[in-house]
This record gives sequence, structure tokens and C-alpha cells, in this order.
Amino acid sequence: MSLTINLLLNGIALGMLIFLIAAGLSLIFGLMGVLNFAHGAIFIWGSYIGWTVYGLTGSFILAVIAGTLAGIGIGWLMERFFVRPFYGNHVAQILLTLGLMIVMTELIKVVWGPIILGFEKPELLQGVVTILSDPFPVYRIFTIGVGILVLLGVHFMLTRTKYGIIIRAGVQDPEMVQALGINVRKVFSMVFAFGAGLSAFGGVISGPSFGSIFPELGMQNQLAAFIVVVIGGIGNFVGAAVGSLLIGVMQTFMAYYLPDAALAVNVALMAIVLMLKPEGIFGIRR
Amino acid sequence: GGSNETGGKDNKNPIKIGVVTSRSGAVEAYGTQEINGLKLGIKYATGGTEEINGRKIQVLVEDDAGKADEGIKKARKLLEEEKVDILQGSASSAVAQAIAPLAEEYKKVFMVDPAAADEITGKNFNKYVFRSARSLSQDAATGAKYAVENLGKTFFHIAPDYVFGKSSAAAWKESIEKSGGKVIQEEFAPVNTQDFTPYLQKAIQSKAEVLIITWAGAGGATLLKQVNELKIAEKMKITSVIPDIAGIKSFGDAGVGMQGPAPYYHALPQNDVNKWLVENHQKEFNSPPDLFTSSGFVAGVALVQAIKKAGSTDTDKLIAALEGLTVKGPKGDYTFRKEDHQALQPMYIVKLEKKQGVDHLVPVLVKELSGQDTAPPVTVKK
Amino acid sequence: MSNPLLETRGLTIQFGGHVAVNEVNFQLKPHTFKSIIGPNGAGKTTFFNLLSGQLKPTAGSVFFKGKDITKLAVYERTRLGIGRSFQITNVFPNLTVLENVRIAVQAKGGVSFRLFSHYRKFHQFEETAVRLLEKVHLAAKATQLAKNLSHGDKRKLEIAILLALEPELLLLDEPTAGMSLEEVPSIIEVIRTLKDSGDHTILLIEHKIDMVLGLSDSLAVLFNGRLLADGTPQEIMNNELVQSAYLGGLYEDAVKS
Amino acid sequence: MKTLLKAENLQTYIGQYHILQGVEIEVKEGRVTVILGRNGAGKTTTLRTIMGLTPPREGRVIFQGEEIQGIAPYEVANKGIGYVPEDQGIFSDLTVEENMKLAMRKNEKATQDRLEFVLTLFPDLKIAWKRKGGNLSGGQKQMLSIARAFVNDNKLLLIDEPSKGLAPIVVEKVMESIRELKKHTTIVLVEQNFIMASGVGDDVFILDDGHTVYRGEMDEFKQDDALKKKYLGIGV
Amino acid sequence: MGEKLFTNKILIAVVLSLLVLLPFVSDSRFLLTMMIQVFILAVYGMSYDLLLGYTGIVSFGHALFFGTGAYSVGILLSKTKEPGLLPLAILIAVAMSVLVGVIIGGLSLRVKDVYFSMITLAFAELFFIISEKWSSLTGGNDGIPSIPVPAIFRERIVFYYMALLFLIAMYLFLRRLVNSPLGRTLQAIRENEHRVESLGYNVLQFKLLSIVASGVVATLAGAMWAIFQRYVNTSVLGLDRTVDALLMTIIGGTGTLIGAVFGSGVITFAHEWLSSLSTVHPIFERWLLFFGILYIVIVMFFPKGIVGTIRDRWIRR
Ligand SMILES: Nc1ncnc2c1ncn2[C@@H]1O[C@H](COP(=O)(O)OP(=O)(O)OP(=O)(O)O)[C@@H](O)[C@H]1O
Ligand SMILES: Nc1ncnc2c1ncn2[C@@H]1O[C@H](COP(=O)(O)OP(=O)(O)OP(=O)(O)O)[C@@H](O)[C@H]1O
Ligand SMILES: [Mg+2]
Ligand SMILES: [Mg+2]
Repeated sequence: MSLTINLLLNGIALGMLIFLIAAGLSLIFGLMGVLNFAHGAIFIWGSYIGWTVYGLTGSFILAVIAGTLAGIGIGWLMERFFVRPFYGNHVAQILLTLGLMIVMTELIKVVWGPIILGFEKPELLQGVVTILSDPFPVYRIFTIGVGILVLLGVHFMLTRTKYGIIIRAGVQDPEMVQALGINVRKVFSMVFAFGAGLSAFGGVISGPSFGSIFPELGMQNQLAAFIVVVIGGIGNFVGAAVGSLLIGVMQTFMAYYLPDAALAVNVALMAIVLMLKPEGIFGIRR
Repeated sequence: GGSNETGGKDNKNPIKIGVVTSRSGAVEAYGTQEINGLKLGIKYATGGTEEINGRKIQVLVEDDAGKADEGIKKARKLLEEEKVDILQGSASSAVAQAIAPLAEEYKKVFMVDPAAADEITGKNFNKYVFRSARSLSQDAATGAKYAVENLGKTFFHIAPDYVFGKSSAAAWKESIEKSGGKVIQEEFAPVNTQDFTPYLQKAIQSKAEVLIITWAGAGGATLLKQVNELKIAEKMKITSVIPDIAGIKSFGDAGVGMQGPAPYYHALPQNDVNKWLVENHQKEFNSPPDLFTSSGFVAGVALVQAIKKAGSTDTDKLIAALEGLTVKGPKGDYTFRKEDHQALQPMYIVKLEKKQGVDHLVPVLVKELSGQDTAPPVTVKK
Repeated sequence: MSNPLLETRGLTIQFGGHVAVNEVNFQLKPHTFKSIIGPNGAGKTTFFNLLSGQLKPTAGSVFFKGKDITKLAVYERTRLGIGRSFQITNVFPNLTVLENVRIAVQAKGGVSFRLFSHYRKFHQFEETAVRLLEKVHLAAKATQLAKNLSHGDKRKLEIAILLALEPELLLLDEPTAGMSLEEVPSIIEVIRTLKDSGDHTILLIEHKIDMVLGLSDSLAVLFNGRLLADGTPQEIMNNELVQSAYLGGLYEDAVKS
Repeated sequence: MKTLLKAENLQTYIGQYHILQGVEIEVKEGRVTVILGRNGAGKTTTLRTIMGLTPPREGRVIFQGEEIQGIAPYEVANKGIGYVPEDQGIFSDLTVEENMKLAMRKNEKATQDRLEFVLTLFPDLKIAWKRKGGNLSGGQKQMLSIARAFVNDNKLLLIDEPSKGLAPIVVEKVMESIRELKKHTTIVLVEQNFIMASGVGDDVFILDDGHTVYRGEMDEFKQDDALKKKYLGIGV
Repeated sequence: MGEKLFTNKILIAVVLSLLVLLPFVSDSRFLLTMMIQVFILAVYGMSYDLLLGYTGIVSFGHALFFGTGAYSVGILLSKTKEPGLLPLAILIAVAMSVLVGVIIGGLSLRVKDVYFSMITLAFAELFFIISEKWSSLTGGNDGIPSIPVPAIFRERIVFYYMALLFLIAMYLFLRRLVNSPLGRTLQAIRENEHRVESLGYNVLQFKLLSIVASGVVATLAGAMWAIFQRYVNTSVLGLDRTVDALLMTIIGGTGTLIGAVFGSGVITFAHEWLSSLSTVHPIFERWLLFFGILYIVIVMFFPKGIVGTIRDRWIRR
């Protein structure tokens, strides 16, 4: 029993970590329909900037702020110069963002070198608490908390403000949104930058959780992020959270009970979900 | 090919060493260490002239990006376009194994380093292949004997779920059992696992006395930190092959007290060669030599000596010269044994400790083992 | 009396709580021209979707030539001879106008699985396509991409595609909406000729009441998903509910005539 | 009468096609200006050019004495120009409610009142309030599109074929509401339904092949069978 | 129009004869190697274009087929050590790819758009994982070295002509296919799937056919690859392989077939050239950076790909 609960808790923590990685993508890919293969790069840039500021100032809060701001900046530039001409053109987006992925990953190597960097947890969040005789790291509780906050915050923004509607409408017919008097470009820029900021934020928060960061880490986690968004139903932010939890818990239990299949959990789960419900768990049939 | 194209008297052809290794991709840092080592080794062995009998030694580097098919292409390019005399590489075992048959096809010596897979000088051996780097079995032989004698008798092994992890596990298992220990359980986790808790839970539940951690590259730090966080060390002893400096750094404090085999760390060996290497590396690259710098260095030294001994770059003569050759390298004596061309070499057991003024945990010598002590079994099919 | 070509029994579809088509029992005699009228949102297009297979009913069934086709896929129904045009223009945007029609002609030709012959070998398809474009006044724009057509021209293309299928039963959903005044008559003429040729049966949804009256043998009225009435144009026009809730005052003249 | 909008010598290209070749339109304040012409004449393109969706390469669009050609469509809209496109431009993934919400530029009492008004004009929309735009019937989409434009306080409305797909009684209601709206809004109407066009129109422009070929008052035009025959092909 | 066609033909003839003469004018065996790679990957790219450019299907699992071909050859020949079995291996490869195409296509085609892409990615990943785990058969990441291929294929020049012939044959086959009634139907499906259905076409069947046809061609390319490299490892099934197909097709121009040849050429040579620059200046040790910039530049300035853009210019003139 204690084992099951412990695994479940770890699964949830892992799920929330995945959600933090996927949250930004859920906005950019899920809502804006941009197949952003540079997501992982923004994410890892967040980590690196965060790592640097953390090292310089010793303040994790400053690190989070700096990483997030960097993400926003990168996102804004990216949208402005690369993504904007290609809304709706998935194939071009893939290639373009792949190129950006490569460039940004290589730039990290230019700046920080191609090596692994250890990312320490802030003092306050180190250590463990004991839950049912098993130790449970405090930082995981922290990530669960942050994940919930992000979920609520973004959900609120999407449902209580006009932004959610504008984006969804803008993806389908940007011209008409303009004709209704809305500067859709600006909204897209803002949301893209916000999504990128969220990705970078995820990067900083998950850095200490991984314990170490390296340039390819972004690429490695990107697939999981895409899978989560798809499983949850593209365009559904809450769905992405649920998908993350599902994957996190599945991974944890599989790793324990059927480790040979652990490698395949993500993709197998996605294949099964899509075959049963082609539009994702929370998706809406079009 | 061949070396029958001799140039003019004063203007002899250079000796070309073609290096195929990672200059990009996941293990590019290892490639850098290897190349720096190789160049320094050549410099050292030629007394700074980088020449043998008036022939300049030229090192040509091609990037395999850690991909086997890319490596094949680059090796062919070096062999056909540049007509290199000797091949050297690579940071990835898969690449080295893919290139080895080309060495045979083109009849060129292939000096392997830092690729560590046993099969290279084992199941997939051909007579053109030599290895200056230590193999996984050497790591295992070093670590296993010590662990059984000093840490415990029962083992739980966690390793990445691909060929490298599997063959490491097999090598450790064999050595442990030979030393009288027992591996109770092996668990293989996906390479980019983020949460190792389930595996560590199993380790605890297995009631083994020692946890062996095999992890190459990035996930190692993650794994180690979680080991630390879950206070596994209170329940069992932990051992792991000590990685390069960047790897140790990434452990942070999580690695304090860990014991395990170390192929090389610049402060461990006390001899002139190493002193030269540390000094010159510091001078040229503004950093101490690292894990694979030493084996790259040895590759350079061995090649120079073999060419001198053979009097030419003729492949058959080179092979004859290299077989059984003993060279003095940073760790001491390295001997390319006849049977499988694997360089037997001293190995270390170390303990990671904090040290003032050093920005990473320092491997402190616990025990040094000779090349013979850590010699892996010969697995070449005759 | 001949058997109906098309028949529905208790045909019903529900979207969430909303019953868009409600137990419709409907018959269409072969070689006749029937129009369906009814207020916006009455369920006319949905009814068409049920006939052509785009939607599957929640209850009831559809019979074509006496055969139950309720479970058949869209393409199977088309092959049986049910062709339709769409209310919201639905063409191949990046193909030329000619290719749009040619691909429909080819569908009828049954060679689509031939992968080793050049499509131009089947030049009769192309000739047919050109002829059809002439009929709908689009021949001049044959080489333009369909997406570049003006709205009205797209409507004409829509009709040409349908004609290319030569279906036994034509389901026309407001074919002339958005077409210019001067061209409507000739398009209507094309439809009328089809009817007169005798081997086609036509079901038309249309709000232009004057046009409907001139063409139809009979009129059916859908109201709130129910089949309210089915009869001769005169009968229907005199129905008070139809007058007050559908026609309004504007068409009083048309009705009286 | 004051001129609210004037389009001079509009030359619009789409890609390499020269679509508008000197269109001239003049819209007087408080009147309904009808644009007629056969399919492909350039009516829609004219409205889009005014909206800034297909900016002209040459020519001027003057709105309230200010040149607005070349400014972004959302700026045009925010100057108080509403647009009902010919393909309705409904957002199919958004509910009717969300479609309306998106369109409402301000959220003040007057806007709420206008919302009341359009919902009484088109009660269908109230019924379908929570339905996705893509699931509406053709006519309902048209209603929603018109409603979106009516709900704001616009100085000028550009309406492209509103009667298309609407039941006769609804057409009548739309005509009534246009007459009603005329009191405070100016309207440009592209319309193929001559009953409607002549029923509400004050001025008339006829386009052909990207040119303005006729301009005049609707009352005159309505009476002149020769003109009607010439430009619209309507039999007498 | 006719004149253009004529110049077009002349152009093709010139390029072709240059390619035929290449082994005589250049003694660089490495150049031949590169060209062989260009040819084989071009076929692979063209097969992807059939899906992407002509049927409008974005598959993230195309490597599945490439890998099927490569592994069929690799495993059969290395396990039997019998080079003579090559034709059988290719036959098996084709049969396998048809099977794989039908099964994967059948399972995933009901799923639309990005979801389809993701499900194909899932299947490809599963295959990748299986090939990693079943290393007794596949050698895992270390792969199958020294595949014994018939001696004649080791002759670089002979193999060069074979690869060239292979490219021409596959191009002609695919061109025929896209211009057949079937191909035309596929293009209509790309444009408007639902409308095609209401014209009486069974869309699913056509899409499946497209997947299988493209799969078979990709499989053949994979088989050629294994013969050429005499080495196979899991990378033939990796996501990178699929991305390669995507890159080649887009860089060359989707819906052009011949574009893939250019795409393959650009990628192969740019890759080679940039990665060899590191000796020129240390900055090129980060050559991938420049490779990435090249992608970006191509997409930004040749949005329709090389061939697509040239074609556009041509038409406009
Ligand atoms: N998928 C759906 N989900 C929910 N409601 C739907 C759906 N499809 C149609 N409806 C509703 O069903 C009703 C019937 O729509 P339909 O399109 O059949 O009307 P119609 O008679 O063709 O009207 P019009 O004359 O305006 O074209 C409408 O109220 C519409 O909103
Ligand atoms: N994207 C485009 N590319 C090329 N030509 C176009 C494009 N859009 C429209 N056209 C052409 O411009 C001309 C004018 O089109 P427009 O849509 O303005 O006509 P319209 O008068 O509104 O016709 P309708 O009554 O059919 O709606 C047409 O000949 C059309 O083919
Ligand atoms: Mg309808
Ligand atoms: Mg129009």
C-alpha cells in the first residue's frame, strides 16, 4: 500500500514536471496551432539563463524571473521574425522551427560549452519529507504546487479574458478577426511570447529537478511535451495537464512493474488514446 | 592503397592520421578530449617536432556526430580522399564498431579510443583494430573485485536501457561472480528517464548490499541526485565508474563519498609523463587533461613509437610493431596485448571528496590496480 | 403509381439536445422535381446530409430504389447514383477549374485505380469537363485555380462538378445563392433540361420562391425538423403557416400569381 | 449631403492579377449605397480594399476626410467600419456567444442594448447561443455575421450579399432593420437580390471587370428598364 | 508552353549526361560516394513527396519503411552470410513494407491531421524501440556491421550507375503514378478530402494505396542504403530519418517529385561541406549552427522549395 501511494505520488510529481515542460507548448502548438519544434530550445534556454543567474546571484527567484524574461524575449523575436509569415503552414513551421532548434541548441554550446552543468536546488527546497515511511523530496512538492498554479493561472487567462477566444478565432481566420477591429498580430505576438516565457519558466523550474542540464535536454523532452498536448486534446490546456499526469503516473508504474516497456510508455499511450479517441481525451471532434 | 607513393627526398609525404569522432552531438565533449590527447601524445612522443624521420604527422579530424552511418561516410572519405595511413576514433562505440570493418577492408590500422564497448576488441575484433582506451570490462574488473572485497557481496545494478548498459551489466556481473559476489537484480531504465524513484525503490526492496550505477552522459547526475535525495546511501553502499570532470561537477554534492573505479583523473598518477601532460594541457587548453585525454594521448604515443619501430607506415609492419607493445603513458605502462589488441593499463579505485579550492568533488585514490590485475578475459574468436 | 426512388422512414437526428430532423417520412417519385422549403435552421441541409451520408441518423432509415442505404458510406451512395451540391461552397481550391470538374468526371469513369496510365489518355473526360464548364459559363476560367474564383463563380463550379457525376438523383442545396441575377436563369435552365430529359430526379433546397414555383412538380416544407407539408406548389403556397412564418409579406405577389 | 467615404481610382492587385482597375465609389452619409454587378466584377474586392484586407496599389480611400488606404484592417475597423463578408467569416470552433463576444468592441450599456436588438431580430441566434459556429445552418451563419456587425456602434457598414441563404421573411426583417439602422449608420450593400437591393437602396453603383460603369440614384435606376437590362440582364 | 517543355527536357538531358559522365571526369571516389548517397536519399525523399506533396498526408513515421528495407537486407544477409540471397531480401523487404503500410495505415488513417502525424510518429518510435531492444536480431544501436553484399555492389563505379538507374527508374515510376488517374485522385484528396468522398471515391482506400506505394519506394531506398553502407543500425528507424525526408522534400519543393533530388543534394553536400570547415576556423566546430541557419534561410526565402520557386519564376516569365 505504502509502495503504491509512493509510486502514485512520484507519478504525479513527474506528471507535473512534464506539464511544466509542456505548458508553453500547449499554448503555442495547442492553441495557436504552431508546430513549434523549437519549443525544447526555448525551454533549455530558460534553464541555462536561470542556471547562470542563479550562480551569479544565488537567488533562485531571480533565476526564475530572468529565465522567464529571456523566454519571453526569445519568443517575441521568434514570432516576429520567423513564425509570423507561416501561420497555418504546418510544413514550413516544422522546418523553420527545426532550424531554430538546431541554431539555438548550438548557440548554447557556444556560450556555455557542450557539457553537463549541475543545477542545484535552492536551499529552502532541498531535503525530504517522509510520507508513509518513504522519503519524498520537497522539491517535488514544490513542482506539483507550481504546476497547479500555472494550470490555474493560464486557465483563468484563457477562459476569463478575450485572449483565448481571439487566438482560437485568429488561428482559423486572422483576416476576419482583424476586420472585427482586433490587432490579431499583436495578440499572437503576445501569446507566443507568453507561451515561450512559460516554456522557459518550465526550464528553470525543472532544472533543479533534473539536477543537471545540458544542451540536448530540450530536444529530449520535446517529444514528451508534444505527446502530452496531443493526448490531452490539442487546444485544451486542462487536457494537457491531465495528459501529463496520465503519462507521469503510467511511466512510474510501468517502470516499477514492467520496466521493459518503460521506454515505450509515452508513444504507446498516445497511439492507444488516439485510436480510441482520435481527437485526444479532451479534444473536440471537428 | 599502400604507402608505395613516396615523395621527393626533402619533401616526404606526411603521415596522415584520420580521426573520426564526435565534434557535435551528445558525446562531442569526449571527442574533444580525445583529439587534444592525441595531439599532445604525438607532440610528446616526437619531442615536439611532430615528425618521424622527417615526415610530418598530420591529424585530420572528421565529425561523425555520434552517428554510425555518418562515421562510415567520414571514414571512407578519409581513406579514399585523404589516403590516411591510420584511422583513429571514436567517441561513440557504435561508430567505432561500424568503422572497424572498413579498417579491415582498406587494410589500415584503426586505433580505437575512447569507445569502450567490449565487442570492439572481442566479438567483432579484426586484426587491424587496437584500443588504447580501457574497455567496459576493465572498468568492471577494477570495480567489481574491490566492491566484493570492501563494499558487500550482493549487488543491484541500474544501467541505461540500450546496448551500452546491457554490456556493462554483463561485464560487471561476470567480474562480480568471479570475485565471489552475486548480482541479485539488474534494472535497465530508458536513457532519458527523469524520475528514477521506481528503480531505486526496487533497489531498496532487493535488499542488496551494493548499488552499482552505470550511466554514461547526462542522466547520471539526475540519477545520482535522486539517489542522494532518497537517502539510498543509508540503506546500501553505492559504486559507479567515475566520469569526466564535467560529469563530476554535475553531481554537485550528491556524489560525496562515492567509491568506484576511475579510468583516469589528472591528479591521480604520479609520474613524469602525466606531469608533462598536465602541464602542457594546462598551457595549451587552459584546463587540466580529462577522462579521455589520457587514452588519446596514449594512442598518439603508441602510434609514433610503432611507426618508428616499423620504420614505415606499412600496415602489416605497424601491426607487428603494435602487438605486444608497451608504452609509457600518463597512468604508467600500457601494453597492447597480442590476443585482442586491448591496451592493458593501470586502473584506480577512488573516493569522491570535497576539497578546498577545487570546484568539483575530487577523486582521491583508494587503490591502484595494475594492468594485469584488471585484464579482462580474451573473448576474440580464434 | 411507380415506387419511390427515395424514401425515408422515421428519419431523425439529434445533436445534443437539439433534434434537427425529426421523424421525417418522405417520398420522392422518380423523374420528378421536388423542392424543399422552410425557415432557416429548419433542418433542410441536415436532411440532405442524412440522404447523402455525411451524417448518420440517430433513428430511422433511408431507402434508395427500395434498398436500405442508411448504413452506407458517402462514396457508396454516390456510386449508387446520389449526387449533391453543397450550400457552403466546397471545391478543390488549389486545382484548376477544369481539373475540379475532370476529377468528378473521372470518378464516374471508373479508372481511378489505374496507376500506370497517364491521366490525359482519358481525354474524353477532359472533353466532358469542358462541355460542362461551358454550360455553367465558366469555360473562360478553366485554367484558373478554383480558389481564385469569385464567390458566384465558385457556385457555378459547384454545379458543374455535380453535373459531371451524372447522378440519377440530384440533391441541390441552394445552388444559385450568390449567383448574379443575369446568370441565374441560364443555370436554372440547365437544371430544367436535366429534369426534362427524363432520367433524372431532382431535389432542390431553395429560398428563392419564384424560382421554386416555376420548376417544381411538388413542394415539401420542413419546419423545426418536421415535415410539415408535402404537396403541389399551389397547396403549399396557400398554407397559412408557410405564409406567415416563412414567406412574410414580400412574396405575396409571387404566391398569388 | 455629406460624403462619408470616397474611393478614388482604386487599383488593386491580388498576386499578379489586376483585379480593380480604377473603381470609384462615393458613399453619402445616412444613405444606403448599393453595389451591383455580375459575378467576378470586383464587388467583394472593392469592399475588401476599403477594409484594408487587399490594399490598393494605387488610388485613395477617404473616410471622413482622412485617407485610410494602407492602414491595417483592424485600424480601419476601429475607425467605425463594420464588415459582413460574403462567406460570413464565422469562426466555426467558437460558439455563437463567443463569436459575438469577439465582435463586441466595447462592453457598455449601448452595446448590450444593441445585442438585445440583434437577438430579437434573429431569435435563432438566441436558440443556438451555445452552439459552435460551424454547426449553424447556412442562414444562421448569415444572421450571426450580420449580427456581429450590427452590435457595434459603426459609422459605416460594408455588407456583402446579406440576403444570401436567408428565408424570405428574414430577408424582409433584415431590410427593415437596415432602414432602421440608416438613421444613425451609413451602409454599403453588395447585393444580388434585386428586390432587396432596390427595396433599401438609395444610391447605386455598378461594377464590371474592375471598373465602375454606372452610378446613380436607385429610384431612377429602378424605373429604367433599359439600364437594368443592360447592366443586370434582368428581363422586363 | 511547348518551348518551355523543350528547354525543360534539354535541361534534364544535360544534367543526366553529366551524371553519367561523372565517373569518367572525376577520379574522386568520395564524390561518387556522396552522389550515391544523394541518389538513394532522393528516392527516399520522392517517396515522401508522394505522401506530403500529392496526398497531403504529413507522416512522422516514414523512417519505418526506410528501416524495413535496410533491416530486411541487413538481417537476412548477415545472418545467412549468403550474398546471393539479396534478391530474396529485397522481395521480403517489399512484402514487409506492404504489410506494414496496410497495418499502420489501416490503424491510423481514421485519425486526421496532426493527430495522424503523431500516431505515425508513435508507431515509428515503437518500431525504433523494438529494434533497440531486440538487439540479438538487430544489433541495437551498435548495429549490424559488414553486411555481406554481392561483390559487384562493392565496385563503387558500378554501384554509382546502379544508384543512378535506381533513381531514374523510381522517378519515372512515381511521375507516372502522380499523373495517372490515381495520382490525380490523390491530389484531389489533398485539396478536399470530404469532397472527394462525395464524388464517389473511397478516400481511405486511396490514402492507403498512397501510403503503401510510397512505403514500397522508401523501402527500396532503405534496402539500397543497406547495400551501400554495408551497415545498419537503429538510426535507419530514428526520427531523424523521417525528418530527413521532410527536409529534402520541403527544401526541394513539395509536390514536384524532382525537388527531392535537389533537397537531397543540398542536404548531403551542405552537411559535408559545413562539417569539413572546422579546420578553416574554430567557429565551424559549431557547424550545425550554420546548417540550421541554412534551413531557416531556405524556408524563409524559398517558401515553395527550390524547384517550386524556380517553377513559379518560370511561369511568371
Ligand atoms: N452538428 C450540429 N450540432 C448542433 N446543431 C446542429 C448541427 N448541425 C446543424 N445543427 C442545427 O440544426 C438545425 C438545422 O440546420 P440545417 O443546416 O439543416 O438548417 P437548414 O434548414 O439547412 O437552414 P438554412 O436554410 O439556414 O440553410 C440548425 O438549428 C442548426 O443550428
Ligand atoms: N485570390 C485571387 N487571385 C486571383 N484572382 C482573384 C482572387 N480573388 C478574386 N479574384 C478575381 O477577381 C475578380 C473579382 O472578384 P470578386 O470576388 O471581387 O468578385 P465579385 O464581384 O464579388 O463576384 P461575386 O458576385 O461572384 O461574389 C474575379 O474575376 C476573381 O476571379
Ligand atoms: Mg441549409
Ligand atoms: Mg463577391
